Amino acid sequence: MIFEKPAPIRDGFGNALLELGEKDPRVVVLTADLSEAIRVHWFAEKFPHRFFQMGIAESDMVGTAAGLAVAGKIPFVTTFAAFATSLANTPVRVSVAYNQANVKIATSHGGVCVGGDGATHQSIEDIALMRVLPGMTIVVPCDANEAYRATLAAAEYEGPLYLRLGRIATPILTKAHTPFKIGKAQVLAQGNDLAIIACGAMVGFALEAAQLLDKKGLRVRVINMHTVKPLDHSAVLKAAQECGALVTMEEHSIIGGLGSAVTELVAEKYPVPVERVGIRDVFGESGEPHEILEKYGLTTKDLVKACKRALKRKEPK
Amino acid sequence: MIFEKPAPIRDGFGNALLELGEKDPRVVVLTADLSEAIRVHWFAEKFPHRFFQMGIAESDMVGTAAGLAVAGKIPFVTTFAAFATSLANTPVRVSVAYNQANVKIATSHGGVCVGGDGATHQSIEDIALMRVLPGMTIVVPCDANEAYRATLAAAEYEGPLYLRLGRIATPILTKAHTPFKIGKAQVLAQGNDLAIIACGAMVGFALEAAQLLDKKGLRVRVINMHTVKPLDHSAVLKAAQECGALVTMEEHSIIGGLGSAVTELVAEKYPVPVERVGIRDVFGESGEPHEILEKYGLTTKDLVKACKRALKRKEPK
Amino acid sequence: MVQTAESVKLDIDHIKEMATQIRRDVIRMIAGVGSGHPGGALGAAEIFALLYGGVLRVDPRKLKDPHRDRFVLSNGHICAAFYSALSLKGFLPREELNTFRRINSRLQGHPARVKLPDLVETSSGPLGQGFSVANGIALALKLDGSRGRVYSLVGDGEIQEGQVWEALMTAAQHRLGNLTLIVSYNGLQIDGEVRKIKNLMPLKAKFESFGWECVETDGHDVVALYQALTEPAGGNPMSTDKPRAILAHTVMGKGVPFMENKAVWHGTCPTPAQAEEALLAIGKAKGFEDYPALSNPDLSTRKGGKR
Amino acid sequence: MVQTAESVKLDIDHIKEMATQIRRDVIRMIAGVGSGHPGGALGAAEIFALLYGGVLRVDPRKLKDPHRDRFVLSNGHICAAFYSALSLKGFLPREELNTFRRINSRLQGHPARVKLPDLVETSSGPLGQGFSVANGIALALKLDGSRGRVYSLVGDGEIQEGQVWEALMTAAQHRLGNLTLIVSYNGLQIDGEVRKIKNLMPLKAKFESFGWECVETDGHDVVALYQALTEPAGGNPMSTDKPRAILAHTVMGKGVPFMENKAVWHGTCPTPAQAEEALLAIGKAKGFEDYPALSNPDLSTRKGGKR
Ligand SMILES: Cc1ncc(C[n+]2csc(CCOP(=O)(O)OP(=O)(O)O)c2C)c(N)n1
Ligand SMILES: Cc1ncc(C[n+]2csc(CCOP(=O)(O)OP(=O)(O)O)c2C)c(N)n1
Ligand SMILES: [Mg+2]
Ligand SMILES: [Mg+2]
Repeated sequence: MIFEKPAPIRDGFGNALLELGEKDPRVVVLTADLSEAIRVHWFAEKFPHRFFQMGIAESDMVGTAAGLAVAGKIPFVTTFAAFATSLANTPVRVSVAYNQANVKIATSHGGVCVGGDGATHQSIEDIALMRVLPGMTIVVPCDANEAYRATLAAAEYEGPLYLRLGRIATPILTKAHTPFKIGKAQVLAQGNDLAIIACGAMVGFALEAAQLLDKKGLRVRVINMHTVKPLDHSAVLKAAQECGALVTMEEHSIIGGLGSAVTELVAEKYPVPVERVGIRDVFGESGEPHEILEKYGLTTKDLVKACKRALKRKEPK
Repeated sequence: MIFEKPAPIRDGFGNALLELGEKDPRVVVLTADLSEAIRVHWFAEKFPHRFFQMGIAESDMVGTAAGLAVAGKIPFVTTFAAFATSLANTPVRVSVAYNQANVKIATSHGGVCVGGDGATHQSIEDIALMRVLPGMTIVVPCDANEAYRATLAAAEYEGPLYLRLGRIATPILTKAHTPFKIGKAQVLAQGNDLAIIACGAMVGFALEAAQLLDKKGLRVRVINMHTVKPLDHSAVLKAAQECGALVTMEEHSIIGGLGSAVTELVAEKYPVPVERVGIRDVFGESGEPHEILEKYGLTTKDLVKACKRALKRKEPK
Repeated sequence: MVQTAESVKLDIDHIKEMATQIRRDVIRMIAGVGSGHPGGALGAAEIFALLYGGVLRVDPRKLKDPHRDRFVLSNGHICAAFYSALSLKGFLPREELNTFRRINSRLQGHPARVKLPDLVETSSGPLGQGFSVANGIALALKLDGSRGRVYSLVGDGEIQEGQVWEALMTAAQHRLGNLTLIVSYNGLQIDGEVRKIKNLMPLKAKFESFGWECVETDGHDVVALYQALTEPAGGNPMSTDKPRAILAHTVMGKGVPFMENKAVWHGTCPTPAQAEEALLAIGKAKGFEDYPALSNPDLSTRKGGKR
Repeated sequence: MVQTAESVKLDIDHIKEMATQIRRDVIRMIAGVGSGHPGGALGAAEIFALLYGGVLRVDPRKLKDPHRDRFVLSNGHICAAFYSALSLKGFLPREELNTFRRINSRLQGHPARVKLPDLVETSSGPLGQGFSVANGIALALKLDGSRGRVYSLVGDGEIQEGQVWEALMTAAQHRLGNLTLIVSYNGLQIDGEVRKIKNLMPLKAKFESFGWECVETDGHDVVALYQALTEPAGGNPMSTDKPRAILAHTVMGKGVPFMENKAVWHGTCPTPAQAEEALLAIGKAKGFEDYPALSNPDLSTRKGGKR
């Protein structure tokens, strides 16, 4: 499956599930009355007896998935980010993470691009909620191709994994053959003046910002940090050492997510200035995705500004 | 109410509630079948019709509290940290935080000093889970006296507030008249060689570590960061500037809590080396509190080691 | 006893027309912005018309009256109907309906208390949350000796959430006789039929086994629904310590034939042509008027479809 | 039909003695470490004796047999009885009971799957979690055509958790006829009587309205309990697509007169003197022996009391 035109990240997921369904009879899929929104309706149609409709009961769904995993299945539980990570937080913590159960939690509606549904449906906390759980792997693909490959990798990986899938159509940044390895970041643009570390739908903005800054003679490294946990320490520390300042960007609160992970690491290993671009600790609201991104400071322009702040703060070499 | 001998932090809370019950008829208390463990049985006895036993249904309890707040009451909802912040995460997010409802969430069993009950009952994530919620204030008193004053302050403060109360008896470090202001850290020991920023039951260890290091001629500042959110930026930045390196300590995961908040801040304002002492991203286990603290690296000795690492990493002035 | 307009002391026609206007508003709001949840909202038009047209003792000029009734919408996704009812009874300017689901609006896609503090008692959207809050309000009213009553609306799919069962137990245990829970019992949810997804039947038996007084009624028959909302079941005096549930049988998409009983219309926005057709089917409401169109119609860019 | 030992094909005496030994173990484990939850564990002694003494088709040497039965303890706090039963049937060394709730032990204060992967199907402790996992296992067994059956135990207080009601609906909807849920129905929880805290009655009516087959039985009468666990209700063939609930009426603290029916013993550790008295009241178990005492008794430092 290869995407060439902008496509919803979740479409990559839905297609990968179809392939997994063929390949591995252990793969089962659960959803909580949101099969189409998270693109598991294709799997449901093709593999009806390995698809479990759980109704609007996310906690029970996650617990049930843990049971399926304990008994040898590879369950993908699917719903919106807020409902899996917040509403079902305890089942994820106890029955999945603490059990080290082989459950894949795949969600849409992480971030603010949810649009009109507003704050309650915009999870700006999901990465933080999952990151604090011991043993939880967190993958945030940046386009539909990466989502496709990440889903296949998730099924192969043994253990609890959180897969955050964007809702809206985003440009295709990775090729179908770009190597995807959980925990191994990709450098999408080279440069030593500054490094942007981004994940998910924000990676596209990072590339745009790097191009804009390139015109001003600045070489900005762009790192696609598709795995937020375990964080690719060497990619971050190399960037800190070689570039001297970092900017993070994520469709998530600046608290607890990728930005936080990066500041934790550099503070303990190699302190450099870090600017975090993300939702600045406020709830979102209804609106068109682009309007929300603009209002809440998640545009290429905001990123460029943050880059300039970071550059100013760099120690003279 | 004044504590002079070591006392469970939660006792300060239970006593303050009694005073609040007299003083303010709007104060109501809810619990989920754990009234004695969180010390609300005294309030229940004295003010039975302002006490609501909600049974083992924490999500509903938090939602009910939000309703009481919406209708003008000042509800304290009480249970173990894991059940309030993880199991009831969505009601806290939606009905309390997003509503800006005047609910106080008070918990025991945050951290690993829970003892024999083991990992599921040891919340090492609660501060992280609450910190990512916009508008949530987080207070972690260091002794029974501070818990007493913090509880009174919480009732006066208008808005969502999380109060984390230790389970075991801890030494008394603050006097009954020590000023307590939400958001304003206290410097308990002066020094410019290094600063330890700690909260809750770890503050005592910080003072011990400072005394040990003092014997080696090192002057270590000890900051009691009783309010983790909003973080006292000026206290942290002043320490970073004047001491050049920081060590944080908390009975919580090193991810997402106080340590994380400090690294976020210094990375954005004044990068210095930071060592984080806390649970290193693993689940806890059963045992005596002191055995667990030892096994998981939360002793004065561990803190001293971290201080030495931080000192080594300081830039020569 | 024959149910007549007189016996329920209500201007039946007014309520019916109000429901019609709510349906018009719902279609125009959702088609106007290009997204939203028409199905459940259309199905709850009579419920909202009755609540704001006669049942709730609330006055837009006395929003702080301690004895006022309270309404908690737990199934927040159907808020188009809620906002419409508020605007029809003077709680919101009619034009404001144009801002529904748009940036900077008070009319969020799911009701937000911080945006409309005196009208939205609690934010909802994540299903299963609002009902617990309604219990809390009812508890507070009892403590304060308020004469106010709390009404809360939930969807049937929503009842699959465990927190709803916790709240059912709470209301019974704390004898919240001042609480009425209305279930919009349309048998559908996003992925299809409730009974095929997670069956709730026999729902009345469930409620009764949870200690509730429970009546079943047609959710579009305003006389029957009004009686259920205001009168005791079986001629007994209104119970003072049992909470009361009304299973209101509704039809998803009611009033728009091509939407009726189709789960796909839970959250699909009609195209402009479909919206036209829907308004035609709904008809005009006597005594009410459409809210004025958006001065800058370019703001409406979307074409309809699913989220 | 008169219930006799023969009619249930079980060594009744053996089961009774095993229950006695479980009670002895529970008291010694908890008093030994100085904390734990004796009340519910004592009350479930017959349940565990029957499960591991005759009902569960499990073999310590064949823990990977796909057709084995599975047991999920949802009310994890009563795990002292669970560990005891495992040790009495060769799944755990007897001496290991000495490590209960201590640092570095596999016998965590609440069961931990990572510590005992083939014996603890899922970690429990936070109430309401395990039952959903049991459903998931039952679903997987059905998919795989396993002959294994899943048994899960919950407390009555635990049933106040909403997730339990979600799981009840799931089991009915997915026709988990291979699942048996046992409720330790002792009427007590930490803060007192279930019915005063959050009443569950009529519990059988509730279960039946949720589509379950439900039998009520004395949880200490091993013959009756065995029949409930293994035989159809009312002479009908064991239903193949309805999940089955057993409301086992138990007595908190059963077997220790000063603990019986007292909520305070839910989570209070007996003092050494009380432990002595308790063991005396329980008596010796024929055919079983106490697990050997700790070689270094200093490890046991606490004096009992509440957590
Ligand atoms: C906790 C939670 N899970 C899932 C959703 C997504 N969702 C919104 S409405 C809905 C279906 C609700 O069904 P019902 O209550 O019957 O409402 P109706 O479709 O009849 O309007 C779902 C699953 C949600 N809003 N909250
Ligand atoms: C979610 C959750 N809330 C609260 C607790 C604390 N707790 C442990 S056991 C218990 C009472 C359980 O009552 P019941 O299930 O009847 O067990 P019994 O006391 O009869 O053994 C409570 C409240 C918990 N373990 N999990
Ligand atoms: Mg419905
Ligand atoms: Mg009980």
